[in-house]
Amino acid sequence: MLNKIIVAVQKSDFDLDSELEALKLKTEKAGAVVIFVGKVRDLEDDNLRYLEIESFEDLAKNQIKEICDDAANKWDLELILVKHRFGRLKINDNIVLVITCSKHRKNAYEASEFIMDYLKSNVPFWKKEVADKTQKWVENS
Amino acid sequence: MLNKIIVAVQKSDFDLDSELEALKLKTEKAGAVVIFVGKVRDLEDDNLRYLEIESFEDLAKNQIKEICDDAANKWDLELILVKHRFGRLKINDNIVLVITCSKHRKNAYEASEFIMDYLKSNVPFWKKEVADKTQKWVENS
Amino acid sequence: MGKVKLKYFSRIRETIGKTSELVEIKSTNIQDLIEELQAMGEQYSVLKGRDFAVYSAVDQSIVTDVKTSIEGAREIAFFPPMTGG
Amino acid sequence: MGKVKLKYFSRIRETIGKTSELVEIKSTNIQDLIEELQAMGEQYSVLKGRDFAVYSAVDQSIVTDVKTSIEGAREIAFFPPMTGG
Repeated sequence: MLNKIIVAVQKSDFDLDSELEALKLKTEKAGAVVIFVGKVRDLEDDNLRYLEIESFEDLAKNQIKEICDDAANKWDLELILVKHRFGRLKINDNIVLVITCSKHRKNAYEASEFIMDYLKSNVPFWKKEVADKTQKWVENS
Repeated sequence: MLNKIIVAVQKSDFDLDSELEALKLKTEKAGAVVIFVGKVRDLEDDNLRYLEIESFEDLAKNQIKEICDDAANKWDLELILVKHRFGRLKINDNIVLVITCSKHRKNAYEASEFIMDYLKSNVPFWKKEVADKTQKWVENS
Repeated sequence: MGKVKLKYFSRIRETIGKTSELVEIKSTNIQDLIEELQAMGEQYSVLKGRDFAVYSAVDQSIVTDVKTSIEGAREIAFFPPMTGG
Repeated sequence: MGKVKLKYFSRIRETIGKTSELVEIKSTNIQDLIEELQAMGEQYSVLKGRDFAVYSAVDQSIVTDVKTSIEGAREIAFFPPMTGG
């Protein structure tokens, strides 16, 4: 069974290379690493000045842990890491990092998508887009 | 249409953070980045000493470009990057990097899996596992 | 019931104008609590969820049924649909 | 036909014992070429694909039909199933 679940809700940025190096030490028998990075994107019809992400920190962390446990039960994985940022972010800043590592890449892909789907609507974060002409809370489509 | 396809067949390693920073400059309107890293894994029942990857370099590069073109036609993507290494690699060394970037994450995930499926059996690389007790060419299962 | 800490997030926080407050309540479920809070001012009508769905979390556990008991709860949070990721 | 550069990879390279060679050939398709090469030695029987599928690439284009013409080709590569990724 998987015992390597790493979850963080944080203001600070993350560093891909050091995350990858750290996970490698724990997953010598796994060859597939799927990394999802969600980043702040510019708007279609306005210039984004910044994205403000509000979070209910403790609950968010617990909710993410739960979904990681679910994923660990559903797929054969060596490691799951989820880090979600909050606070004021600019275009191209990283928002979320999801890493899944497995022997067979299909498991890593499926678990990564599963975690991201869940993160979108079941973890207490709220995003406000502050642009030149408009300012609005993002709604799930 | 997508005009950002980056392909390399190389001996040298790649650096995730600098790849991510470089792609961000070209994808300001996209929020989803899916990164697949294939790494050398240890064997189940023997100790891997090294993995030797042989390549038919020019053909490999062309085959990868073709699959990237296919992916670009199938999915709405902002950028595709594929770097595949050859030569002698040790446990946990990176083998392949596939990055897909899109507005909607589903496209990035699907394109990434599609590219990896194709890479496994349609691009001229061959892997030989050299371990303590055995030495054998990897076969596709 | 006694004193409960209420927390507000996102659009609800903005409308009510506070991130949290300590309130003496009588209600024993979420639905009744929302009604009870209406007496505290016009701005609390946002909790009725007419413009967008309103979620709540009782002692850090997300509640989907508004009839869920809140007896003994120490913290109740209200928030609009989550938009993480 | 004339002179063609033959390239061998992986297990085929190991069996034949060369990475490439320049050979004068008469055949006009892959299938005939493999037969023709048998005269050069026992080790070329690996190209018949009895132990594993043998792929070829004519002037850097992977060929799936062994009847494909190789007239005018300058480089023909032989290799086992690919195992990239």
